[in-house]
Amino acid sequence: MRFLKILIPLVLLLCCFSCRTATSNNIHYWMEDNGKIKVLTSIEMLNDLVIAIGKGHVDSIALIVGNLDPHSYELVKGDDEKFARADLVVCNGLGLEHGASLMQTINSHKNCLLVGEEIFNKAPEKIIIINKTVDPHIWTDVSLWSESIDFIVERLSKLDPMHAEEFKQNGSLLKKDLLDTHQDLLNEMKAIPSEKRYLVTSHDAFNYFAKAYLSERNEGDWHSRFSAPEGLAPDGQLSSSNIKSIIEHLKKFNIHVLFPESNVSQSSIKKIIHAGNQMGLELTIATEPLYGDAMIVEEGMGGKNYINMMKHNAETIKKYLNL
Amino acid sequence: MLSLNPYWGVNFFGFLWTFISRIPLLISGNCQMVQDELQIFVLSLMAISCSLIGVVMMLKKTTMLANSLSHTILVGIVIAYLLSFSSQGGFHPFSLSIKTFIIAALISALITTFLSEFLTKSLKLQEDASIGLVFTFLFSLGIVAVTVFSRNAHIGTEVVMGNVDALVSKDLLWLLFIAAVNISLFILCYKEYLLTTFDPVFAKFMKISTTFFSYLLMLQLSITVIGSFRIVGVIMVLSYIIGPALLARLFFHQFTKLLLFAPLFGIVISIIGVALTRHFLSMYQMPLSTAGMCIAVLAVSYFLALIIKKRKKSWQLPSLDQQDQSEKAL
Amino acid sequence: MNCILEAQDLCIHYNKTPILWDVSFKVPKHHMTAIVGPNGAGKSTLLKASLQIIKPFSGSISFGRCNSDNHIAYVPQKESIDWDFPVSALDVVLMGRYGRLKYFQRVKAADKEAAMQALQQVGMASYSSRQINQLSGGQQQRLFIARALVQKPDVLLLDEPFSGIDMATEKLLIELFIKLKNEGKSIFIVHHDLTTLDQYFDWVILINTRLIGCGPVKEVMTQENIQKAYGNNLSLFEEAHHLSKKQAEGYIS
Amino acid sequence: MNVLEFFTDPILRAPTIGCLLMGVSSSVMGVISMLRKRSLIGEALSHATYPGVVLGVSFFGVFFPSYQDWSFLGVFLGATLSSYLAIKVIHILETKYNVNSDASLCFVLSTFFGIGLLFASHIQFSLTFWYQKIQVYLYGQSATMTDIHVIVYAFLTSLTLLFLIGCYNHLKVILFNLEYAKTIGIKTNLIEGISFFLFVVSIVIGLRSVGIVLMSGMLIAPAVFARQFTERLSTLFLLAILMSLTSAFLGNYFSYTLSEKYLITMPTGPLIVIIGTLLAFFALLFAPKRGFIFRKVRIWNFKRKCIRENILKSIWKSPSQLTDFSYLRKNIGLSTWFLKRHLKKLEKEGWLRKEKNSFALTCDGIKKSERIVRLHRLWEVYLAEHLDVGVEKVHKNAEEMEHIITPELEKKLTKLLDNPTKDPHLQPIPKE
Repeated sequence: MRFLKILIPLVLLLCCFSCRTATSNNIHYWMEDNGKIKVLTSIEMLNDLVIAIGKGHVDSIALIVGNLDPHSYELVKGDDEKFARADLVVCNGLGLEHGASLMQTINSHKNCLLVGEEIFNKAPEKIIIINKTVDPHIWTDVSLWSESIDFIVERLSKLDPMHAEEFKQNGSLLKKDLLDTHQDLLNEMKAIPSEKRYLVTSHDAFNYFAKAYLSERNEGDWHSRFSAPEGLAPDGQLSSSNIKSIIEHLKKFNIHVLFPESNVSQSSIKKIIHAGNQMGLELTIATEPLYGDAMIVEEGMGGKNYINMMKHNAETIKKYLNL
Repeated sequence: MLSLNPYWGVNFFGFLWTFISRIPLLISGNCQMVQDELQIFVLSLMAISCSLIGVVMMLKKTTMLANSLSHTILVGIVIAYLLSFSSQGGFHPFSLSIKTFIIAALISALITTFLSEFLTKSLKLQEDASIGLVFTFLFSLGIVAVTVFSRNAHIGTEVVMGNVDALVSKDLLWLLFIAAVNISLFILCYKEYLLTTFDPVFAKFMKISTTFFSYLLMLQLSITVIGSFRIVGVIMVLSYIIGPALLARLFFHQFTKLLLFAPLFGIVISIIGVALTRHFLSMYQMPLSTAGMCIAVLAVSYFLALIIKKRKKSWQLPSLDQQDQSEKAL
Repeated sequence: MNCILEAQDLCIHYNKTPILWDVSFKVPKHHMTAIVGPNGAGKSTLLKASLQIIKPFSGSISFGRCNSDNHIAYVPQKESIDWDFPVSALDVVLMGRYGRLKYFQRVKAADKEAAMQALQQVGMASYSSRQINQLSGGQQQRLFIARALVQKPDVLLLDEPFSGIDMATEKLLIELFIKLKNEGKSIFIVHHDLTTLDQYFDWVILINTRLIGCGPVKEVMTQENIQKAYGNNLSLFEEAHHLSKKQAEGYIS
Repeated sequence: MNVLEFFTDPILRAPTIGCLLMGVSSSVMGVISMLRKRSLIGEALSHATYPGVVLGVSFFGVFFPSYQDWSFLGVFLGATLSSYLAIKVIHILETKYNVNSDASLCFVLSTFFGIGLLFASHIQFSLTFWYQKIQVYLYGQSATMTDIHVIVYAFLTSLTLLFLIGCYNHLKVILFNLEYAKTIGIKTNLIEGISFFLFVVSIVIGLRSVGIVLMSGMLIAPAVFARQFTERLSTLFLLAILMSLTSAFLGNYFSYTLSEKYLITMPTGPLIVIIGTLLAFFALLFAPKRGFIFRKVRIWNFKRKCIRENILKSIWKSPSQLTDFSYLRKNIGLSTWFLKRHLKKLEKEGWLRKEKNSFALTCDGIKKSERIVRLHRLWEVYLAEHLDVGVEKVHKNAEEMEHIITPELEKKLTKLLDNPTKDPHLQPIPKE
């Protein structure tokens, strides 16, 4: 008898705010069955490529949205439905999505494409390895990123042979766009005098960018062109010696600007600037953040978001490094 | 056609209704278990084994040991996970087979119990101070090992908080096994547990060795923590151990009734928790953590139970000095 | 006769179970009074109520004129203390003087002098720098009494000072109490050993949740009163009291 | 990298001083909670700060998105509020509802952390940028502390020290005997309230450098270390503060030098806790008076002394002047090798003379064994007369006590029994 006395108020409390009706959003739209191929991509940049290639025949959404950090993303309520519903799952691989639960679901999916690993199998020398761990941020080098288009086209045509020809066309068009952007970036970056072309951000996302755009033509050691305190995964434990090495790097190449990132906490950069200024090197922080792992997505841009992102990054870098 | 998850876009009552209507189908086996149902079954199985142990530990007043054990078991597992990760190398750290988890956890559980026993018995240190020292020491060793060995495989929230949304049917089997072990142990040596908890001196007199049963309890606790650490995380296991036991304690005063109703409360709370998370997801597009929601439901129901009982004292009659102590608070 | 301690239909409940039930009495000054009764009769509760540590449910109990703190000294039960606490014997006695200290104020030489004198009085002068966990039961009890004496009290309240100490210390304590009584102090002692009652005390309060008798030892400690306090013909009251406790805790619906 | 630079170098200055301040406040509060026998309350409160941290940061994220560096104030307020609430809940659970203190600690610990996780999982999606800041507080990140943190922590630690020095005496009485404190007119509620608040403050100071999970280690280790060395409350506080200062500094020092030398990142928080606990273990084992090893050594020495004295006694009692080895071997249950060693030692110390395979007492040897026998028989008389113990049972107890009785006790015994000449077995008692 007493047991019921506690259950009734509990249920009353719950139902008073539980009888609202469902609201629709794009996930609902993606869930419905409309004959199109359902593609689930891990990061927004991949989503851009798939939309650009698939155009009208493919419904594609990204799992890790907004400023979320892909390294430490874990599955959340509702993600498993997306995986169940998706006909094709496209991920970056190379250890980017290495949350334990995420990794397991990706591996166990029936039709899964790991772009980074396909590139690695085809051309291992292009992939950068930093103290025994592979750097997964391949999208910061546009030319390397464009190589992933062929794999996506091939997988999509296998799923929907009818539009295979169309996919191939869109793919080659997109590839041309990307290579043009790559060329523009190269020219812009070359415009910056070589002794100023050094980039420091909060976490190791721009190695490929430095290797592709910031290093001299045949400069062996391009590593010095880029460095960051927090290593590959942003929330790894930080120690004062990382900060010290960055400050020495800044002193050696007399760099005056540090670039924050949109999805990584700026405490380490602020500390470097704070300590650096007290040691006499005038350091400033760039007001606009760079977009390393996260990307701003405007609706209906259809594949142009990635190009805008890279262009935006290039402009910000040019603007601040040229001061 | 791909069977869409029946619980998609369902509100709280809809969830309960579909869940009840699907149970006969599930039993008769002609429909595949969906993620939400898997969560409910896994959480309730875990609630059963956790609250059974919770009742005994609460009565033996050693719940803080459960907290320290769960922390150090986490360290054992993390180090085992790391050894395999670094030795395997590459970028695909496969998840460890359950066997290595058990061995690592049992070793760390034994180390903790032995170390805190040594500290209290021979070094004459207070009980809770020694527990506190041991588990913070081992935990910080674990963190240092993690950050030194693999700079980037950060512990992440998953290891500490678990992830109830990433369950595999294999977990269900493993938890079924743990729940079976716990229930059978409690049925088999019910009177020994009752005696060693209630009056250890009398138990010694009856030739029932209290140390054996306390180590058996530790063993049970370690296995349960391993099973549920992936689901609810280390710190949440503690609330599943102590929560239902305290809730049952408010209403029931016999040991048997406690052992019966604590798991029942645990199951009810898990069902409500999962239903609520599904409700929030479909209504407000807010993907909340199911573990956190279950514990919030537990806290709310405990709070309500306290109000309903209107400050009646719980069962034990206060001995004289305890009476003075509580008078002081008047 | 001017009284030192007065209670008017004092009633103390702990969570609806009565511990003291309309107790009223008067105790004259300069007497050695024993508070006697079976276990759980509310002896210590009466003492604590008089010290205002516990708020009574109804009625009142007070020391009348000299109610300000520094005139009343309290000696708690030895068992309620963690004797492994890192202080020396002198520190414990000095605690008696902390009531008058303001914040940031250091203990003055006069206080130390008074503390040594109090230790002298209880015969513990040689143990002043000894660590309290090295003292025996009797020595710890004498230490607490020295701490009370340092407050220069007019009224002394002791909670079971004779439990768990050896014969020699008990004899010494009694001589001390009689000396203090002759100096004009009134002493209240919670006592449980009926045999030594008439030699040591001249006034007695006999209670068992209800007041059975309060007056000179000879008058109160009659066979009939003792039977009433400790005997079993209180069973009816006991039964009702027990039932009310069960009801209060919700066993019986 | 010499020691001074840790305080001047702009990179290392803030974390080192921040950790030192955390050390001071957490050790003071750790000692108080240990004397109250509630060492694990720190564990419950540090976990209870998690919801406060999450709400504090999200409050800043929603209302003051631009003031990023001041977000730690939000964390500070949130954490203080939520752990103060936790103390109140624990207190109510224990006093009003009679829940066992251990269970209430665990319950508060896990429920608060669970609710915190619930908020965090929501914040992760809505205010992702701020979510990163919360993760820092789980395991602590002292490397990114800046001077603002140090100033605020310095102010708070000075508050704690002011409180300690201010009502040191009042605190001593409250910790020793709360009821008595009430009777001598100390405002106990006020002081207890302040000490609860400062306890919460010391935890919040430590969050940034050691993190939520390891905070309780920093509270317990200094108190345990100091308790082993002193019996005075004042030196207890001083030693605890000193120890936590050293462990905080060493933690920073090694974390920096090790990461520098081996190019790995050694986190500072966990290292501080490890060093602190190792010092505490060291104190538990090797403290002069209370240390485990020294106690064992003293016990061993005492055993050896008893065996030696038994040997001398049995030689003194033996019928012939020269007692041979086999008689001793039979009389004292020791292996021949041990017996030989003891005899050689006694000989070296001049208690007995060795004459080809048999032994005789020197004159001091005789005096010493006479004294032992005297103590033995005195104790037997005392047991028989005063405690009316059966004559046959007396010997066994006297066998132990003869090694323990000190000269003053012997004087008291002789006075009490007015210098008896015969023991209960009617054997003569050797004179003074």
